[in-house]
Amino acid sequence: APLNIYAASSLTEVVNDLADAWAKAGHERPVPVLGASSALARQVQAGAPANLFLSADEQWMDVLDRAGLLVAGTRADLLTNRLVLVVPAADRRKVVIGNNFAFAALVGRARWVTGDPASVPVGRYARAALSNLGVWAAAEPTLARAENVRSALAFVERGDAVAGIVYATDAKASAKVRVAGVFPAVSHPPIVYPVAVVKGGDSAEARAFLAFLRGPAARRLFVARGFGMAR
Amino acid sequence: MSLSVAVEARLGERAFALAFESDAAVTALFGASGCGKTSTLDMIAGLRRPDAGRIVVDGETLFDSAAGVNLQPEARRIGTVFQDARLFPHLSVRRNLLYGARVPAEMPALAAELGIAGLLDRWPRHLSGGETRRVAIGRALLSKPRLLLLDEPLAHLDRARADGILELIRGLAAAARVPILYVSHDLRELTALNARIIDMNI
Amino acid sequence: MSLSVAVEARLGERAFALAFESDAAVTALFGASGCGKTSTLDMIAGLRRPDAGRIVVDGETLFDSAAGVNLQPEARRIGTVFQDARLFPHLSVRRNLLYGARVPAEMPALAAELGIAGLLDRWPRHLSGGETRRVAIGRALLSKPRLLLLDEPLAHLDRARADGILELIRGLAAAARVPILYVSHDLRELTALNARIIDMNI
Amino acid sequence: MSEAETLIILLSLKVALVATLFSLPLALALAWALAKPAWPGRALLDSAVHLPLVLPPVVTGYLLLIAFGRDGVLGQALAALGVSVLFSWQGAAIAAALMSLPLLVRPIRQALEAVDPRLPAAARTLGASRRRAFMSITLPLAVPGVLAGAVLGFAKALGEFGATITFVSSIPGETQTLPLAIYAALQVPGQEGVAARLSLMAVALAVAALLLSEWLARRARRYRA
Amino acid sequence: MSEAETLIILLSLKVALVATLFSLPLALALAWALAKPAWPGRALLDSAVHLPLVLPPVVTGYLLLIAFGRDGVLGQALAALGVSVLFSWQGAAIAAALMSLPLLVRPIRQALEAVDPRLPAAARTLGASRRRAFMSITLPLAVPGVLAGAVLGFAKALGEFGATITFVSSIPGETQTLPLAIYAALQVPGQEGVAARLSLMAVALAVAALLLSEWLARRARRYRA
Ligand SMILES: Nc1ncnc2c1ncn2[C@@H]1O[C@H](COP(=O)(O)OP(=O)(O)OP(=O)(O)O)[C@@H](O)[C@H]1O
Ligand SMILES: Nc1ncnc2c1ncn2[C@@H]1O[C@H](COP(=O)(O)OP(=O)(O)OP(=O)(O)O)[C@@H](O)[C@H]1O
Ligand code: MOO
Ligand SMILES: [Mg+2]
Ligand SMILES: [Mg+2]
Repeated sequence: APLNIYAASSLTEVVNDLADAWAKAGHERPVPVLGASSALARQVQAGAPANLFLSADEQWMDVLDRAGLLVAGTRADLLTNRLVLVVPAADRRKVVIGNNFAFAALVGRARWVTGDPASVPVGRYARAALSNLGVWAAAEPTLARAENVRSALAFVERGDAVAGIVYATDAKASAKVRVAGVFPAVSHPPIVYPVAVVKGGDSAEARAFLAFLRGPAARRLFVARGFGMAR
Repeated sequence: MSLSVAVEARLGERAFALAFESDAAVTALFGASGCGKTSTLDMIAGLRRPDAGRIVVDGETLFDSAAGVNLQPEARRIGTVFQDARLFPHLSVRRNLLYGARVPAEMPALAAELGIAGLLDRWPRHLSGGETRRVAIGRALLSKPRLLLLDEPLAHLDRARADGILELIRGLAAAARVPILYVSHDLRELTALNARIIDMNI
Repeated sequence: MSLSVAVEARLGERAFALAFESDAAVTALFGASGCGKTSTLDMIAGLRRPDAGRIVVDGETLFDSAAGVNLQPEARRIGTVFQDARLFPHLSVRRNLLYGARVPAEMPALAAELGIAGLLDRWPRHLSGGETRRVAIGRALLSKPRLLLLDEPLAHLDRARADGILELIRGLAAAARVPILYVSHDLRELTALNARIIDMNI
Repeated sequence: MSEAETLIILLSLKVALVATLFSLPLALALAWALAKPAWPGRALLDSAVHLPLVLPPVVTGYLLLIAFGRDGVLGQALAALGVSVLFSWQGAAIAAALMSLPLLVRPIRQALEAVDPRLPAAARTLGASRRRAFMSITLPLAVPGVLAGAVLGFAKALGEFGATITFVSSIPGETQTLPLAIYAALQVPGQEGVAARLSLMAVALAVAALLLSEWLARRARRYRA
Repeated sequence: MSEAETLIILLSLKVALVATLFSLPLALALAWALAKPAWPGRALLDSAVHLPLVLPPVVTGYLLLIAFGRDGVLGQALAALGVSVLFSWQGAAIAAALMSLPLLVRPIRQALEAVDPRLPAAARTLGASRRRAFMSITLPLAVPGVLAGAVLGFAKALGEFGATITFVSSIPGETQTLPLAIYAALQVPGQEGVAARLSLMAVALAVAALLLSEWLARRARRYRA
């Protein structure tokens, strides 16, 4: 049977790239199973036929780890990402992001958007960054909280939100938004995507694919989509 | 009053045609079960469209296939007591009676005359067969039609009640309060009403 | 046949009580509109539960409030021709007739006798008032009940038809094929049937 | 119940009530049009009404965003009036109303079709216009079906999630209704208790609406007792 | 239409049809129980039937995951039989069936309640048992309502997203129905065209189902023509 790769929705394109490359290398094409990290983790807990789990945040990987559902020694931080401020493509403004930068002035009385800080990873990072930079209190009242980062992106693409905080990879994927500024890496906890082999889905093929993910061929694909490699 | 009817229609497989004129106070359609009496009343009331023909009441053309005239039922002012009563189930007897009433104040007296004054707050569902029919008669009369169609109005009524209502109908006709087109199987009723009889048996 | 009825019930605001016994071929309930005739038939058929009393047909107790007996309608084998016919609207005339038929092969002959042989493929909706009633009579007879309840079965029938069906009923009763409880306002019918009359007028 | 929870519940109630009140007359008009004997375009309208049921809610939300967004036709029309429904509770009500529309229309249409046409016909011989016959005879006889539709629609409006969050996002105090709050809680490990608590509140609201509609339907059917 | 798209459509059809076929008898039984005059517990059952409508779909999906999961009661019972519905198209059908249940039950119940009780009563005087009277009189007269419910339920089953993706995840070829594929396409910027294409296919399926049900309903009502 083909490998089932349970991966966070925000990895949709790159996981498909990886599956194609793996198939081209003579293997059976893995099946990408995409969804919210929370849903995927719960499904793994319920016995989902996952071989690998690629999470968009660490806390759901921790949950599986604690439940003893990961194959010991296979968990690793795979990818990193950056947090960027995007505006509609037509908006030519540049923003220098730093302490006490004029975020509220940029938004004005309109809305800006990111993932729900209470539940969506990108929102959590955004809140951390704006807090550290001293502008969260001013920014919060005009925040629209999206269900996930792609939904946030859609608001900015259509100009209904004047700005958004998303991952660099999402900004890169969309032609309808422009990066107005990049958040300093030190302004928020590191954005990492952990990977692990799931107990019950362990096999030579799974291990081989895990090694492939950490090898040079995969690296090229990740970088092409805008990800950084962890460590 | 003058009533002039000439209609053609399909009733199921049958081709039906009827033509008559009358200026009697009471005109009666008489004929065997299934001969087309109810269907004729429906055409006059505007509830069934003849394939061809002409219906004129008191000089006003209600329907004329050649001239393209076809008045809406509510514009015809033709009161109908249906064979199956058709009381409004969700309205009390009182509100059924008043539904089309032109002079609501006349309702209590008529209800008394029909022996249904004690039933005003009942739902139609809880009426006996004869009570239902009396309410239907009252409802049609209160709308003050210029022509009253009665489809076997005395069915389900006991002799005393039937005679009472026959008396009422006779009164209406005699005072020329409203001309009547009457359907019945009972020649005795028709004689009592001194009706001009249209025999529909072929 | 013997029929013994003693029932008490509330009809709306009224307290209703009736007791009678009969072993006649045709027993008739006679009384003014609203006196409780239909309600009595419903209680015998098992469609309305008396508050108290006893109903015994041919020695079998159908209902006995004291003994806690209350047979289901289908266990009573009491055929009913309802005042409002109650044909099944979604079944053809044929399938209405056959619905409870014990000997389906008898249907064509009876349909011919009732003058509805030509209507077998019709929907009830497209029957005239009198046709409807004749189908209802046929349907009840074909279920071969041990007691037949007829609620104004001749209403809406023209004289010729009515006489025909009266003849049929008389035949049923005379041959003791099935005992009959008959509701009518028409003393003439009751005389023709040689009915034992229960006068419900107080 | 915490203050935040109280706010969420009041907001959910407001959104669901407004959604139902606005979709009800629209649903009545649609049900009436669909109950009429076949006319050209009826099948098309019928299909259109069912769309929000068939499409994934995100799509409906996304289409709403396109229509009511800054560049959308409806968005510009409303902007001209100085109104914006984006990111507001009114927008949440629009999403909920649209998503529940098919659930309202079907039972109402069914109830209208079940009314014996001979009754409004009788009303017309008594002088009632087509309109009065409909309002005084057909519609009242269809009330139990209208209530059945309303309660289905209200329940759906209370539970609407996908189209709402895509259209107006989740803004506490403005658009964060119960389902959105429940969803958020479920995204965080260990918050299942909060989600369960909020779910119970949603259920309580729905049960109350259900009991009310049953009571109203019983009243409306008194005449059959 | 690409081969992958054909597969998705066939899977969606299979899931929605199986869901509707299984929920229909259950919905009939529930509607029958709810249409009976008040009995203790009826309001409770009524509320329970409406739950999937009121709760956000993720909650329903999550509850299904718990019930049918490795440690769940139903999961263990099925495992004993050697069956697993988790992460399979059967599981997707279960989610779709549960989510569409309230949409089926309401119109059917309404149709059953609209049947004049004097007709089955007449059937019983002709010797029909309570059961036969129901099957031969009440139920056939309620057919248009049953069809209305079935088409609502089928449309919902075709469009079910939230509970499905939460319960059985989005596995291409196994559980990725049209709404899940549409959602996946919407997750990739610039793929709106694919999403639109798939949406049109979903709409076409629903329209076909609708036309079929209208035709069947017209047939079932021939006697009123
Ligand atoms: N839509 C229809 N389809 C088929 N047959 C019909 C239709 N409408 C009426 N008929 C038939 O036309 C005939 C006339 O019906 P109508 O109801 O006018 O009879 P009627 O003279 O009032 O009889 P009755 O005295 O029994 O009420 C009947 O045989 C009836 O079955
Ligand atoms: N559920 C009810 N609520 C109120 N009143 C009722 C109810 N059922 C019957 N009645 C009343 O009981 C009386 C008897 O009704 P029933 O139908 O038995 O009369 P009937 O003798 O058959 O009359 P008819 O010859 O007019 O058919 C009527 O006055 C009727 O209004
Ligand atoms: O179709 Mo949903 O998953 O009820 O919003
Ligand atoms: Mg007639
Ligand atoms: Mg009676």
